Order: sequence, then structure tokens, then C-alpha cells
Amino acid sequence: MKNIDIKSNMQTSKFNWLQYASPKIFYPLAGKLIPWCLAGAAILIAYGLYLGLFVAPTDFQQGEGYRIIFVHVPAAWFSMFLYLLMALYAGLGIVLNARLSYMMATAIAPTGAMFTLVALVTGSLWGKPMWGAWWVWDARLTSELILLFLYIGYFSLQAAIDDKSRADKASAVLALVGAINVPIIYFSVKWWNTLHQGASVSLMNAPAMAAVMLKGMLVMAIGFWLYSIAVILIRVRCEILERDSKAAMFRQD
Amino acid sequence: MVFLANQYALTAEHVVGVRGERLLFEKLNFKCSNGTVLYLQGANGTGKTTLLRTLCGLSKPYAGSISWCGENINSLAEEYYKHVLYIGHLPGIKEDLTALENLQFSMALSGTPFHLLQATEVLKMLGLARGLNLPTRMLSQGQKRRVALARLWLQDSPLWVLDEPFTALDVAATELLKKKIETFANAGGMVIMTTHQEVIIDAPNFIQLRLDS
Amino acid sequence: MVFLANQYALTAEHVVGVRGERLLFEKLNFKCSNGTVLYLQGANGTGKTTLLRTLCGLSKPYAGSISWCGENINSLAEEYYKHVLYIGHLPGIKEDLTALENLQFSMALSGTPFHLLQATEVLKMLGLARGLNLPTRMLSQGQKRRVALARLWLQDSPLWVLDEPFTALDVAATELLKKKIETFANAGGMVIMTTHQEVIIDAPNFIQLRLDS
Amino acid sequence: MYKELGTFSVLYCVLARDIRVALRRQSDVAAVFFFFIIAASLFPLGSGADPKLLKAMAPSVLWVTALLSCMLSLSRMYASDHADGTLEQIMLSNQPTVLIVLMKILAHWLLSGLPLVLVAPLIGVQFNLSGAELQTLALSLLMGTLALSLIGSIGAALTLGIRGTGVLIAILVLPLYIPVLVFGAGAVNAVSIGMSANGALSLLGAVLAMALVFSPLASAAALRIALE
Amino acid sequence: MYKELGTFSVLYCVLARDIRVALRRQSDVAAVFFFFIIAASLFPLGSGADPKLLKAMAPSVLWVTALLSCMLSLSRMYASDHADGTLEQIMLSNQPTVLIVLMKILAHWLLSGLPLVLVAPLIGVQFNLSGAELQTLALSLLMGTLALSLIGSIGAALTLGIRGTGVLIAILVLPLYIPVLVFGAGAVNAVSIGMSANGALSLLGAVLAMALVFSPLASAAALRIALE
Ligand code: HEM
Ligand SMILES: Nc1ncnc2c1ncn2[C@@H]1O[C@H](COP(=O)(O)OP(=O)(O)OP(=O)(O)O)[C@@H](O)[C@H]1O
Ligand SMILES: Nc1ncnc2c1ncn2[C@@H]1O[C@H](COP(=O)(O)OP(=O)(O)OP(=O)(O)O)[C@@H](O)[C@H]1O
Ligand SMILES: [Mg+2]
Ligand SMILES: [Mg+2]
Repeated sequence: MKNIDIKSNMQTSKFNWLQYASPKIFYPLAGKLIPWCLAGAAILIAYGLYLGLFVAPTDFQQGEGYRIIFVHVPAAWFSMFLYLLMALYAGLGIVLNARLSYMMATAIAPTGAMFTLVALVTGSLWGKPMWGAWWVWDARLTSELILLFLYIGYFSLQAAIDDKSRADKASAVLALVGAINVPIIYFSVKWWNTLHQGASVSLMNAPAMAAVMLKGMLVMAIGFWLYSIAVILIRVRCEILERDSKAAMFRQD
Repeated sequence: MVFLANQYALTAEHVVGVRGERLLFEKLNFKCSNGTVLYLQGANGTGKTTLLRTLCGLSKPYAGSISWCGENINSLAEEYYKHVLYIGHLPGIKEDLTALENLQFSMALSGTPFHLLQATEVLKMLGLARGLNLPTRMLSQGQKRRVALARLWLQDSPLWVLDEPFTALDVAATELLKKKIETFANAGGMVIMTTHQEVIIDAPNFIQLRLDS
Repeated sequence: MVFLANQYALTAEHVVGVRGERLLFEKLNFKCSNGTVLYLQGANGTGKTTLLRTLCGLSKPYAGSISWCGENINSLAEEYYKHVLYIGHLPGIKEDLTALENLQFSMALSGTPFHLLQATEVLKMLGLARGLNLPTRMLSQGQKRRVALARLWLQDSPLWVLDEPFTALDVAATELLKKKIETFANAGGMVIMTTHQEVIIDAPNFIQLRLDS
Repeated sequence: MYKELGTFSVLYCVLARDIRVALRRQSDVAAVFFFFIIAASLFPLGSGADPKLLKAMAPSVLWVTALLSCMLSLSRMYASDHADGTLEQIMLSNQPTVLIVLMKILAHWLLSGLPLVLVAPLIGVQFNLSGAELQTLALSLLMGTLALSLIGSIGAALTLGIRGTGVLIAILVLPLYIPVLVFGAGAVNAVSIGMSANGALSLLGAVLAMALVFSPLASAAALRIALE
Repeated sequence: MYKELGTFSVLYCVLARDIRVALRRQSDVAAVFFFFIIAASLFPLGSGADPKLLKAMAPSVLWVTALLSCMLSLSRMYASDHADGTLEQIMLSNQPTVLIVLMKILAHWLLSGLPLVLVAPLIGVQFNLSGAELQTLALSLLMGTLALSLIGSIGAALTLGIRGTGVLIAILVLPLYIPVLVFGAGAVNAVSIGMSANGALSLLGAVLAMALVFSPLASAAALRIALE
């Protein structure tokens, strides 16, 4: 009979929570990026709004109301884009088993949900004058609403599981499964004939709308992009701190 | 018991266990081969259950690797599982089914054919003669455990992983089980187990491992 | 412990226990008074749990009567329950709440005021210093049992009914609990308990009752 | 011996604990809420987008959905207490079981009925309901959901420890829910066709009063049986 | 050593066990069935008895109710196996988890989806649906309920061991159910207005095929995560 004593082992090497993942390097790097992104976002969004509200000509059919497009369209783009990005990080997390990847996915979700909400709200504000109703059960509108529900499902699942690593993985599976919805939203206008406008901005064809409008929308979109990056990085940093402090708390005693 | 003929080995290298955000054990190294009984000890909450589940492949080690005959168990997957028999804190029996039906199902999962007569005999030997055709919900705590443990007599996996197998068993059943583990180890089986009772198992290679921090 | 001053008695007369359609025990008679530890023994499935639940008033005896200070417990109802502290196979703690919150709730149910400091002290003494503010789902099997058992140190019911209280406890915790039962009995408390481990309790009146059929 | 706790402090503690457990997992409370919103939005999806049809469907759809969401959360009422043994401790409490049960029902309503009452008008707007209809909807739901929690408690207690509980509760409880539904949706329908909702609302009140008297008794009895 | 059991015998055994457990408590199977019938009958109660309105509501009401009853029975899919430790054994089986999961989904469909398909036409008659509509209803439900079981399995696996599961499953799964609902009810609606249901039905088929491929994989992954 022999005894293995692992106690001695335990004392020789001090456990270092961060040694098994990369957030340690990421944290300061993100800190440096944030102010630049925020500044860029502020400038571009201000410029985009200026273009949209003052420079772009009044539409003779839709009047001034159409100017909501400068918020609506970029917000709608980002609601979908951020979902895909979130699913991508979630997938990477599962494949590489990287904590940082999960944290990115977690950090993206609130911003994505916010843009979804903005697209829904601006859309219905615009719908009232255009279609005479705040809300119609049209394929695109509905699928955008589903997108919001998917974001909500993602949060709820994450909130419901208190073991962080399990919460990360489980919600990653959900994010991946839900990603199927994004192409449905995008192509809904093509597949079903709907009230909602089809795609008018495309890289292949000559733009169907005025150059100023296109420019305004693109500027807004880049502004939103920078804003998203900044907010996401801030969230990830908080997440890293929170998890690390918890780990430290456990380590103390 | 035919597996005597094969040489198996379960090796843990630098295994680190973490639950929630807490470090339980670190740099754990050991090797089990035929005839080994590894007896995990430790106070409540030191990570015995966590370690056992990791060794079965139910959860991944936080760091380090566990290998079966030289290959990582997580990449072996089903290839490895068919060699393992795990009985945890939960009995893994369905309360609506009878003892026999439960056994039939768990054996199917491990790919072992089910022979009614043999199973009946084992259950009788375990003192369940009366409960053979009752849904297991009608059994007492200890009787349920016995149904779960009956698999040890029927399956022929070379590695048993048992988490507090003596819980709820009375003196007679404890003795039976202890004998069974000894016979198995002497025939070349490997057992990894925990318990808070004092036991000494008479095996070719009896290793005690304390997890206290 | 003030209840020393009061004289209590739990009397079972001709109690018959039946589960399903099966007779478990018959014509059971005993009397517990201050300082008694009644230690129920018996193989798995002989009806220990059934008897304990009947004695608490959770189920009615098939025949016979159980009385507390001369009155039938089923007619006393709440009057009787406030004297009983029952800990069964299930721990009775909510996995989402912390150990302290769980204790506060169980003590409120029995009408005992909750003192945070005192409760913290008891939990610390039971080795749960680290888990005080964790949801109990994050505790190991044995730690959960300890939370459930902490009530023994905090409530002051004169009658404890404990079903396999030593399950899942490590050696240190077992010793602590055994000491506590002895102190309690010597101060005039009554304990009715089962366990498959060998224990001898040093109490003014230690009765062993075998249920084997 | 310590001074004993009074009935009120004990009951308060029961209520506080149930709410605390639920808030600890905010998702629980949020979930009933979102279920209501999502399920109500399913109907327009299934029926195409005719606004007139939607308005006509609205009272029954909103009420049935509210009823189903209350029902879904019923299985939470006692099941976890049963599974972890807390229920045994509740039965052995020195306070009357009926009162403790009443507190648990109250907690259930606060956490799953009340939020519905608050959000229902918002969804009503999506179905093109008018102001007066929305008001009646909220009022009928306020009384109705309380009755639903009370009645549901009996079903939840009866099905304890039985598997497949979710669906079984539904069967036990739905028939008992029908009067609540008929009077509740009836009140809103009455307003839509320009009549007074008072008749339906007072009948709803009567159902509520009955439930308030009988349900705690029946639930307590059912719980005791479940534990035998 | 004994001869090992082949994959088919193992899978058959899994399927047979799930069905046996369910039949042992007949109430379980009957319950989904009755829930469907009762819930569908609630709508006429809530909306008065206008036959035109009923006929117009019918596709969405029947489909939404079918969807909700499938969903209600989801929590049964893995929860009891998880609670009693059988799931750990399933994970440690020498057969691929994906196949075992597929069997469990099949068992769920046989026990809760198929009965709905059989009874739905009967209820459709009560809502004044015509023969062609009834046929399309049954066909769309046949494909649809299978897709619902498949998709639902992911939600059931993700929420294992979490409290308040019933409602959380609903939130996770309902958004994914929406395409099934839209195409399923769409097929029936198309027939009611005299158009062909083929378009909607083939889209439904595509959803089913996708679910068949991805759902067992996702469910198996989710189960493994739940046990970690
Ligand atoms: C709540 C209601 C609405 C929602 C949820 C919604 C949703 C969306 C989404 C998801 C997109 C991006 C799709 C893409 O890039 O192809 C989009 C783009 C757009 N929406 Fe809306 N929308 C709503 C209301 C409206 C209304 C009322 C109008 C005006 C009549 C409108 C006009 C547009 C236009 C012009 C685009 C840009 C299409 C393009 O150029 O690609 N939307 N909307
Ligand atoms: N789901 C969980 N999330 C976070 N921490 C957990 C979880 N389960 C267990 N733990 C923690 O991990 C530690 C080890 O638990 P484990 O169950 O492995 O202990 P054990 O050695 O088996 O104890 P016991 O003898 O009481 O069964 C405990 O301290 C516990 O607090
Ligand atoms: N719900 C039930 N319905 C019918 N019979 C039951 C039920 N529960 C237990 N029994 C039977 O009653 C007998 C006694 O059970 P009980 O749980 O009291 O035994 P026990 O002495 O506590 O055993 P153990 O030591 O295993 O805990 C058992 O033989 C069992 O088969
Ligand atoms: Mg353990
Ligand atoms: Mg017992």
C-alpha cells in the first residue's frame, strides 16, 4: 500500500488564474483602443446626422419624415451584423475553448439588442406616417422582432445559469442555432412580397438613391461600428475584471 | 472475466480541477493499471466527485490530460466510455420502471446483452427478490442503491468509477459490495472510488490518495 | 437549554406500519422521555424511514397511536410540530439560496428567531466559512448535508428525528455531530435516529430497536 | 428558550423567501413576462395580417395567453420545495399550513400575475385595441390573474411528485380556469361592442372571492396528501 | 467477454424504454392530447360564438395550440433523466450521443406530436373547416410537429437543471418555432383562400430537413455542457 500526497505539490506552484487564458494581454490593449473608438464614433455620428438632417434634400414624396432612414437603416444593419458576430465568437469559443471568445460574445449581445430595438422603434415611428399603422405583421418586421427575442433568449439563458463556464457554452450553442434567423431577415423582402422596402443599397449595382443619402448612411454606419467596438471592449474589460476578482476572492482563503 | 488478458492503463498527468472559479486540486499525477484500486479520500468539498467525473470524461479537466492506454480520453470518447462503469451520487435509475427494466436499459447503453435469468439471480442475491417487479419508486433508499449497483455484477467493464458506493447500504450489502470489489481487482479490474467510511480493500495494488488542501 | 425543565414523552402504542400493500412492522410499542436516544436499526427496506415519518406526523400510522405527553399527535398538529426537528433523506434546503438564507427560513418555519451572528458562527464551526454566501447548489454533497444539520445547533426543539444523519459526512463532521447528539441528550433532549454506520451514543438512556422482520 | 416568532413574522419570512428565490434568478420572473409577449405575438403570425381579424381576436387571444402563462409558472409553485424536502419542513412548521400556503400563492401572483397586468395594455395596442378596451383588459386581468394563481395552486399541489407534471397540471386546472376566462374576456368583449363591462366584472369578483376562501384550504390538504 | 450489442439494438432499447416509461403513466401521454383539446376549446369561449370569426381564427389557433402543447411537454424530454442520473449514463454509453438523442426526440414525437396530428382534424371540424383545409392541416402538422420536437430538444437540453425551466424553454424555443408556425398555418390559410398550399408546405419541408440535420448535434452538445 502506498500513499500519494499531493499536498506538497500544491504548495510549490502558486495557482495563477490568468495563466491559462489570454485576457491578461488583451485587457490593457483594449483599454488603449477605447478612447479612440469613442471619439471617432462621436465625430462620425455627428457628421452623419448633420448630413442626414441638413444636407440631404427633402424627399418630395415622403416629406421630412424619411430622414429617419439615417438612423433606421444603419441600426437595422448592425442588429443583424452584431448577431452574426456574436455567433461567430460563440462558435470560436466552442471550437477553441477560449474564455476570451465567450466573453466577447457576451459583451456583444446587449449592443446588438439595443440596435435591434432602435431599428424596431424607428421603423414603427416611420411606419405610422407611411403605412398608417405602428405595426404590421409583415415578414421583415416579424423576423426583426424574432431577432430581438433571440437576443432576449440569449440573455435569459446566461442569467439563469450561475456557473459561468456552463453559461458561456450553453448560450453559445443558442447563439449558433439562432444565427439561422439572420439570412431569413435579410432575404425576407425577396422571398415574400411585403410592405417593407427591398434592398436599395448594394455594392454591385449603381446606387438607386441619391449620393448624399448614401454617404450619410455610410458615415452613420461607420460611426455605429466604432461605437459598437468601444462599448463592446468596455463590457469585455468589466467582464474580465469581474471574473478575475471572483477568482481572487476564492483564492484568498 | 476475460479482460484479464488485456493490459489497460489510465494515466492522469498534471490534472487541474476547478469548480466555479475555485481551484480544487492541481498538478495531479497518477497511473492506474490492472488490479489497481485507487481510493480517494478527503474532507467534504475537497473535489472528489469533481475528480471522478473528470476521470470518466463527463467534464473536461481545467488543465492537464487524462489518457487511456496512451490516448486522450476526450478524443477517444465512445471508445473509452465502453470501458468505464460509473456510479455517482445519483443512482441513475428510473423510478417508474422495475429493477429489471432499469438494468436492461443501463446494460444496453453500455452495449452488454441482457440475460433475464442472470439479472434476476443477481438482484435476488442482492436481497431484492421481493421487489423484482415493483417500480423502483416503491423501494427504500438502500434498495434503490442496490439496484444501481447490480450492474457491477452484470457488466464487464475493466474500469469502475464509484462515488460513495456504500451510502445507504446496510451492513450485509456493504460486505457484499466490498467482496465484489476485491474479486474484481484480483481478476485484473481497476477501481477508482471514494467513501467516508473506513475501508481497506484487499487488492493487488491499493492506492490511497488524499485530496485535502 | 431550557427544556430540561419540562418533562416530555413520546409514546408509541401498537403502531403498525404498511407501505403499499406490505406490512413492515407490527405492534410496535415504546416510550421516549427526556434524555432518550432511540437508535433504529434494520436492513435496507425494513421500514425505518416509514417509522420516522410516522413519528413526525408526516404520515398517519396504519393502526395504533402515537402520543405526545399523552395526546395524539395527529390531533395536536402544529402544537406538536413545534417540538419536532426532522431531518430526512432529503436535505430540505433550497439550492438557489445561500446557507444563511436557508437557515433563516427553516428557523422561521419553526418559529425560532434568527440571529445572524450566531448562525454564522455555527456554519463556520461546521467548516462552511468559505461557502457562507454561495448558493448552496455550489456546495458538495457533504457540505449540503452540513447546512441542513446546522439547525441542530440553532433550534431548540426537544425532539430530534434524524434519518441517516451521518450520510455523506466526512470523519470530522461525523464526530462533531455525534458529540452534539450526546450533549443534547445529556441536557434532556430526545433523539430518534437511524444509521447504517456503527455508532454508540453516550446518552442517559440509549435504546436500540431492531426492525428486522 | 428564545421568544417565539409571531405568526406575522413567520408569514413575512415565507413571502420574502419566495420572492428572494425568484429574484435571485431574475430570468424566472422575466420569463413569464416574455412568454406572454412572445405567445401573444404568435397569433398574428399564424393568421396573416388582417387588422380587423386581429382586433376581433384580441380579447380571447390576450386572455387565453395570460391564462397559459400563469399556468406555465404553476409548476414552480411547490415543486422545488417538494424536491428538496422544504415542503416537509413547511408541513412541520408551527404555523397553520393554510396561512403559509396563502403566502406562497401571494408570492406567485406578485411574480407572475402582476407583471402580466402591467404589460398587457402594451400588447393590446399591437392588436389595435381602443383606450376603453385596454382599461377593461387591465382591470379584468388584475382580478383574474389573482384568481388564476389561487386556483392553480390546487392543481400544483395535487400533481406534486408526479412526472410529466407540466401537462397534467394543465388538464386539472384549465377546466377550473374557464369561468375566469369567460368573465374576463367577456368584460373586454362587452366594451368592444359598446356595452358595460360591470356585469362580467362583478361575476369575476365573485369567482375571486370563492377562490380566496377555498383554494388555500384545498391546497393545504393536497400538499399533505402529496407527502404521505 | 459477451458479444457486444449492435448500434441498432441499443437504439431500439432507448426508444422502447422512453415509450415504456411514458405508457407506464398513461396520464402523461393523454395529457398532451387533452391539453390540446382543452386549450383549443378555450378560444371559442373567450371570443363568443361568431362562426365566421371562428373559421378565420382556426388555422392560427389550432397551430399555435399545437405548438404550445408540444412545447409544454418538452421539459419532460431530458429533465427526469437528468434528475435521476440516467443522463450521465447515456453520455457514457458506447454509442454516439447524437444517435441516442435522435431516438429520444423520436420517442417524444411519437408520444406528443403524432397524437395531435391525429386529433387535430376532429377539432378543425368544430371550427367549421372544410375537407381540403382539414387535409392540409393534418399534413402540415405531421411535418411541423416533428420539426417542433427536433427544435424543442435543443431548448430542453440547454435548460437542464435550471429552475423555472418551463418558461425559460418557452423563451428559447418559441422564436425558433416561428418559421414552422408561419409556414404551417400559412399552408392552411392558403387553402382557405383557394390557393395552393404547396409553396408553404415545401418551405416547411426545408425547415424540417434543416432541423433533422442540426438539432441532434446541437442537442448533444447542449447535454454535454449541462453535465459538466
Ligand atoms: C418596425 C418596423 C420596421 C422594421 C423592423 C424594419 C426593419 C428593417 C431592416 C431589418 C432593414 C435592413 C435590411 C437590409 O439591409 O436589407 C431595414 C431597412 C430599410 N427599411 Fe425598415 N423596418 C421597419 C419599418 C420601415 C418603414 C416604415 C420604412 C419606410 C417605408 C422602412 C424603410 C427601410 C428602408 C428604405 C431600408 C433600407 C433598405 C436597403 O436599402 O437595404 N422600414 N428595415
Ligand atoms: N456546480 C458547482 N459550481 C461551482 N462550484 C461547485 C459546484 N459543485 C461543487 N462545487 C464546489 O466544488 C467543490 C468540490 O465539490 P465536490 O462535489 O467535488 O466535493 P466532494 O469532494 O465530492 O465532497 P463530498 O465529500 O461532500 O461529496 C466544493 O467545495 C463545492 O463548493
Ligand atoms: N412510496 C412507496 N410505496 C410503496 N411502498 C414503499 C414506498 N416507499 C417505500 N416502500 C416500501 O416500504 C419499505 C420500507 O421502506 P423504508 O424507506 O421505510 O425503508 P428503510 O428502512 O428506511 O430502508 P433504507 O435503509 O434503505 O433507507 C420498503 O420495502 C419499500 O419497498
Ligand atoms: Mg462528492
Ligand atoms: Mg430510509
